[in-house]
Amino acid sequence: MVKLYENLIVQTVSRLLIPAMQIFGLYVIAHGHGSPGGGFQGGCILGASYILMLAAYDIAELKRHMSETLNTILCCTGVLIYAGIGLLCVILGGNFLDYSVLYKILPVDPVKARYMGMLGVEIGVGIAVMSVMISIFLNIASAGEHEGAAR
Amino acid sequence: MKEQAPILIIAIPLIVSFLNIIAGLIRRNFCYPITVLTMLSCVYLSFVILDTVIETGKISYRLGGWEPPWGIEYVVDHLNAYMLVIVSIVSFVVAFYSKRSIEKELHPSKIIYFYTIYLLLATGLLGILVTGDLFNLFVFLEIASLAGYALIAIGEDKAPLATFNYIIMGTIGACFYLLGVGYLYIVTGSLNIADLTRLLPPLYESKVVLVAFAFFVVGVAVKIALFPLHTWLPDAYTLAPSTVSAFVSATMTKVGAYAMIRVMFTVFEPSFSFETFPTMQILGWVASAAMMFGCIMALAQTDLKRMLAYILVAEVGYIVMGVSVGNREGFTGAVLHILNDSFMMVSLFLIAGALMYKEGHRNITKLANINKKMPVTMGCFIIAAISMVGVPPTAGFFSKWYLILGAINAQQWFFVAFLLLSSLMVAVAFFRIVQNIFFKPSESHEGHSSHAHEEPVRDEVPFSMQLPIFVMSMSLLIIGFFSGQIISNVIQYTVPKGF
Amino acid sequence: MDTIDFIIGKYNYWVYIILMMIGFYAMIAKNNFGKKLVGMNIFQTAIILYFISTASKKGGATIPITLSEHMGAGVSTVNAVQYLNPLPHVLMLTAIVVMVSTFGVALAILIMLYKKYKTLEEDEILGIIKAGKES
Amino acid sequence: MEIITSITPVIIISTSLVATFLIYFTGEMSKNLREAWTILAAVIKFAFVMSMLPTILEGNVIQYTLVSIAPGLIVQFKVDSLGIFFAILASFLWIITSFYSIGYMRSLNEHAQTRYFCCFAIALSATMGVAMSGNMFTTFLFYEIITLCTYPLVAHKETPEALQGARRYLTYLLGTSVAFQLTAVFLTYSAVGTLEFSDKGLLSDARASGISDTFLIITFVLYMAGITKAAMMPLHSWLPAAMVAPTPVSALLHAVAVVKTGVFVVVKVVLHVFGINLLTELGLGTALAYFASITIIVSSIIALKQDNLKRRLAYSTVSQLSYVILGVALLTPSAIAGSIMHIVLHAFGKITLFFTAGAIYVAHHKTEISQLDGIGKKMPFTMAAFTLGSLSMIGVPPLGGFLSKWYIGIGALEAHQLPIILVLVGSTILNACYFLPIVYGAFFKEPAHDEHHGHHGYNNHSHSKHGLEEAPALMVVPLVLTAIGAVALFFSPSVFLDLARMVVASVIGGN
Repeated sequence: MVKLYENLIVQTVSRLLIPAMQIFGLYVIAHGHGSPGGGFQGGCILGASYILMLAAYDIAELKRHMSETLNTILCCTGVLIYAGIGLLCVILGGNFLDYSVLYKILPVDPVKARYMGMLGVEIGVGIAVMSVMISIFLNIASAGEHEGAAR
Repeated sequence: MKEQAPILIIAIPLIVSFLNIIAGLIRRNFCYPITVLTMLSCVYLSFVILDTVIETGKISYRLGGWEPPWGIEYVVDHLNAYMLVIVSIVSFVVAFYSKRSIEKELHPSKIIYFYTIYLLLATGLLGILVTGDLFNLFVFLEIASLAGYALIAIGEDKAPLATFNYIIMGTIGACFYLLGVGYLYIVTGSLNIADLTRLLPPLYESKVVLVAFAFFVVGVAVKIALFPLHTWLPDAYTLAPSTVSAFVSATMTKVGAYAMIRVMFTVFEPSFSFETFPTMQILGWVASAAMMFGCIMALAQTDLKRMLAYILVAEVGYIVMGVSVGNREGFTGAVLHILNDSFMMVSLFLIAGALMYKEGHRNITKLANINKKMPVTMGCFIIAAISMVGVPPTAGFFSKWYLILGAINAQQWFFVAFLLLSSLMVAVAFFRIVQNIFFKPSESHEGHSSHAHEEPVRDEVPFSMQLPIFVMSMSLLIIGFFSGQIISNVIQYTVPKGF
Repeated sequence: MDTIDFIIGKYNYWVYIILMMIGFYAMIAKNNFGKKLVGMNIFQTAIILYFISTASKKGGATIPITLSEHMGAGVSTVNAVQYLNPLPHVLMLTAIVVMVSTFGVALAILIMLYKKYKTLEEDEILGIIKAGKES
Repeated sequence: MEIITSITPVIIISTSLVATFLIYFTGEMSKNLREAWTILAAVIKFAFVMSMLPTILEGNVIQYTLVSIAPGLIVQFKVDSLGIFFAILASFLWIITSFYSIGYMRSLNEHAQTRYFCCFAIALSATMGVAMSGNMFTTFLFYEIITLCTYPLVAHKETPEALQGARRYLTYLLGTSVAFQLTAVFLTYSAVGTLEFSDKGLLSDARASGISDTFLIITFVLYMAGITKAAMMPLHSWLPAAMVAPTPVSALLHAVAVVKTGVFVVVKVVLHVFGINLLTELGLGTALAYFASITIIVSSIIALKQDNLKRRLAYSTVSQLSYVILGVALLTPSAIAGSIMHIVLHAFGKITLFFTAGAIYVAHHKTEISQLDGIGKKMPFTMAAFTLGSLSMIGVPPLGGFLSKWYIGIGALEAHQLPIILVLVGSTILNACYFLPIVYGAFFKEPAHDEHHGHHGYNNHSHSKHGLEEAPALMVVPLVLTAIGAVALFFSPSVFLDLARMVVASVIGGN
C-alpha cells in the first residue's frame, strides 16, 4: 500500500498543479492533428495528473475522483470512440478511418470533416490512454490488492 | 460488405472486446455468447474473403483511403485468406468450448477479462494476417503476444514464472523483428510489403539488407519457438488454462510461420532467401534438430499437455523444414501442415482440457479405463493421435507426404530420414497413452472372465465441450479427403514464383 | 584516421549498439527478474534511439508543422528539406506504446511472482519450486 | 480385357464398416444381435465378392476411383484376377471364422466382446481394401488400417504378456512400414510420378528413363523390409509374439488376413510394381528367392523346438509364408502360379490347425504340445482335422498343399535353380518332423497320468465320463469344414487355379 504522507507542500503544489496539467493535457489532445501532440501525449499528461494525485494523497483520494469502474468504462469508451468513428466511416460508404466521408453527417465540407474525424479519434485515444495509465499505476502501486482488481 | 471484409474481421473483435467489459459489468453471463457470436461472424467474414480471393485474386484495402506506399494497406492473397480461415475457425471453436472449462479453471472475477483478452488475441492474430505493412505487422504481433502473455499468466500455479520467461524471449524476438524493419526502412524508405518487393532486388548485394533478413528470421524464429529458441514454449503452454493452450498452440506458432513465409518469400524473393544466404542449410538442419528434440522430449513426459507442447516444437520443425527445402512440394506441404497442425493441436489440447475438467489432472499414467467414462472424447483422441502420427487417410498424412516429397526432390536424404523417424517417435509417444488408457487394467479390474468388477460409469464432458472436440477431430478426416481440393484451389497459388 | 572517422561520424549508431548490448546482457545474464526487466527497457529504448536517429538531418531541420496556419498565407506547407522525417517518430510512438504495455504486463507478473515467492532472484525461485516438488 | 467401372468394391468394404457401427451401438444390448450382424455382414460381403467373379473370369477388370485426394494420392480400387483371388479367400474364411469366434468367445466368456467383433470387422474391411486396391497408396492406406485395428485384438487379454506382445506387434508392423515401406512409396512416386499398378510393372520403364539401378535396388530392398506382415526373417518375431491373441484372431488374422496381406503385397510389388522383366534384369528375383529359402529352413528348425502349440504353428506360418515369396521370386510362370495357389492352400490348412488349437484350449485348457498325448481319443474330430491340416502343410497328396509345392518345384526347375528344389525337399522333411509327432502323440500315446489331475478342476463335470470331450459344435463344425476344404482343393482347385493362371497370363502376356 502507498502510505499516506501528510506533506503540506506537496499536497498544495499538486492541488495547484493538477488542474493546470489537465488543461494542458486537453490542449495537447485538441491540437494533435495540427501540431505536435495528440491523443497519446495528451492522454499521458492527463494520466500523469491523476498519478500525481495518487502520489501526493493516497488511493482513496484518487478513487474519490476516478473510481475503478469509471476508469474501466472510460478505457473502453476511449477505444470505442476510436473504433466507432472508423466503423462510422465504413457505414457511410468510405474505407475504415476515411474521415472525409463524415461530411455526410457533419455540417462541414469533406476537408474539414477530416479534421473533425481526426479530432474525434484523438479524443478517444486520449481517454483510453489516460485511463490505461491510471489503471496500470493503480494496479502496480497497490500490488493488485485494491478492490476491483482482477484477482 | 465484401470490400470492407478485411477491416471488419479485425475491427469487430476489437470493438467487441471492449464492449465485453461493459457488458460484463452489467452481467457476467453476457460475455460468453457475445464472444462466440463475434468469432462466428469472423468465421463468416473469413470465408467471404477466401471466396473473393479465389474469384478475383488479391484484395487490397486502403486504410483511411490513403494510397499504398504512404498509407497502411491491407493485402489479402491466397495465403492470408487461407490462414484467416484457419485462425478464425480455431478461435470460434475454442471460444465455443471455453465456457465450462474456464468456469472450472478460473476465478469468476477473471472471466470478463478472459474474454476481453481472448478477443484481443484474436484481433492481433487476424491483424497479422491481413496487414500488408511490415510495421503494422509488428504492432499486431505485439498485440497478439501481449494478449498471449496475459492469458497464459492467469493459468496454473507456476504460470507467472513461465510467462515472465516468455515475455523476455518474446520481447527479444519482437525487437529483432523491429530492427529488421528499421534496417529495411533506412535502405528503401518504405514499409509497405508490396513496395519493398519492388524496391529491394537492386539492393540485394547490400550488407544492410542481409542483416535485416537475418534479424527478421531470428526474430520470427523466437516467436514460433524454433528449436534452439523454443525454451519458453513448453512451460508456457503447459501451465496456461486449457482453453488458452488450445488456442495459442494452434494459432500463435502458425501465424508466426506465416510471418516467416511472408518475409522470406514476399518481402525478399526466393532467389535471395536461398542463394545469398544459406537458408536451406541453416533452417533445414535447425528444423531437423527441432523435430528430433521435440519428439525425444515428448517421449519423456508424463504430463499430457507438456508432451503436446514438445510435439508442437517438433511440428514447427516440420513447417520450417517444408519451407527450407525450397521447392513446390515442400512449400505445399508446409502450408498444408499449418492447417493440419492447427486442427490437430486444437483437438488434442481441447481433449487435454476435457481431461482436466473431468479428472482434474492430465497425467498420462493415471488414465486407465478413461475410455469407458468418456468414450466419445477418447475416440476423438485416437483420431487426432493417428493424424498426428500421419497415418492415412487422416489429414496429417497428406502434409507429411508433401513434406517428404519436397525433401526428396531437394535431394536431402537426411531430412527424409528425420521426418520419418520423428513420425515414428510421435507414434510411440501417443501409443504409450493409448495403451495406458485402453489396456491398462485399473485397480478395480478383476481379471478377464469375471463380470463382478464395476463398469466405470459413463461420464462425458458437457455438450459445449464435447461438440468442439468431436467436430475438430472429425474435420481431420474430412480435411484429409479434401486436401487435394485445398491444394488445387488455394495452396498452389501461394507457392512463390521462383519455385 | 578512417577508423576514428568511422566511429565518430556514426556515433549515434555506436551508442545504440552499446545500449542495446547492455540491455541484452541484462536480459540474458542477470539473475534478478527486476534487473532483467530493466535490461528489457534499455534494449527497447536503444531501438527507439536508433529509429529516431535515422530520421535526423544535418543542417537545422525541424519538426514538421503545418506553418500556414500560424504564419499566414504564402508559406508552402511542404518543403521536405526543412523537415525531419516524421515517419520514424510516428513508428516509435507506437513502439513506445507497445513497450509500455509490455512493461506493464511484465511488472504485473513480477508482482505476482513476488507475492508468491517473496523474492525476485531466479535461482531462489527455482529452488523454492524444486523444494515444493520434492516435499 | 475390358475395364468396367463398378461401385461393388466400395460396397464390399463398407459392408463390414456398417457392421462395425451396428455392432458398436447394439453390441452392449444383446449378444445375439452383435453376432448376427457379424455373420450377416460376412455373408453379404462374400456374396458381393462372388458377384464380381464371373466378370473377372471373363478377363475384365473392375475399377472404381473413390476419391482423388491429390496428384498421386488417389483412393482407387481395381479388382483383377489376383485381387479377387485374395478377396474370395479372405471373405469366405471370415464366414467360417465368425461362427468359430462365437463359439470360442461364448465358451470362454471373454470380456470386451464388442470391441473384439468391431475390430475384427474393420480388419476384414481393410483386408478387402488391400485385395482390391488399384495403386500403392491405397494399398498402404489399408495396410496401415489393418495394423492399427488388429492391435486391440492382439492385446485383447490385457495381461502384461498380451500387452508386451501387442507392443512388439505394433512396433514391428507400424515402425517398419512407416520407416521403410513409406519411403519406398515415396521413391517410387518420385521416380515415375504415379503409383498405379500395372501388369507390366509400375517401374518397368524406369530404367529406360534414366533411373539408376542402385536407386531401384534400394527401393526394392526398402519394400521388402517394409512389408513386415510377410514375416520374412529377420523381421518375423512379431508373429510368434502376436500369438498371445485369442485363437480365432490367430487363426484368421495371423494365418490368413494379416500375414496373407503381407505376402499379397509382396506379390503385388514383385509383379505389378517392379514387373518380372525389371527384376530379372536386376537379378533381384533370385536374391529374394534365396533370402526366402533361408527363412523357410531356419524358421522350420526353430519350430521344431517350440513346445507351445500356437508358437509352433506361428513359426510354421513364417516358413510357409516364405514359400509364397519364394515362388513369386523365381519369376517363372509355374512358380508364380504355385505361389499364388499357396496363398489359398496354406490358408485352409493353417486355419484348420489354429482352429484345432483353439478347440483344444477351450475344451481342455491345454496349450503345450507335451500335454496333448492321447487327446485324439477325447477329441477325434478335432484331431482328425488337425491331421488333415498338417498333412496338407507337409504337402502329402491328396491334400491341397501338395499342389502348390509341386508347381513351385516345377517353377524352380524352369528357373534352373536346383538348390531351391533342395530347400523344398528339406523343408518338407522338417514340416513332417514338427507336425507328425503331435499327431502320433495325440492318437497313439497314453495321456500322462499326473497331467490328468493337474486340470482336474476345469473339467470336473465331464471328466468322469471318459468319453468324447469335444469343444462346442460351433467350433468343431468350422474346423472340420476347413479341413474338408483343404482336401477338396486338391481335387477341384478349378476356380483358384484358373485365377492363378490368369494372373500369370496377364503378367507374362503383358510383355
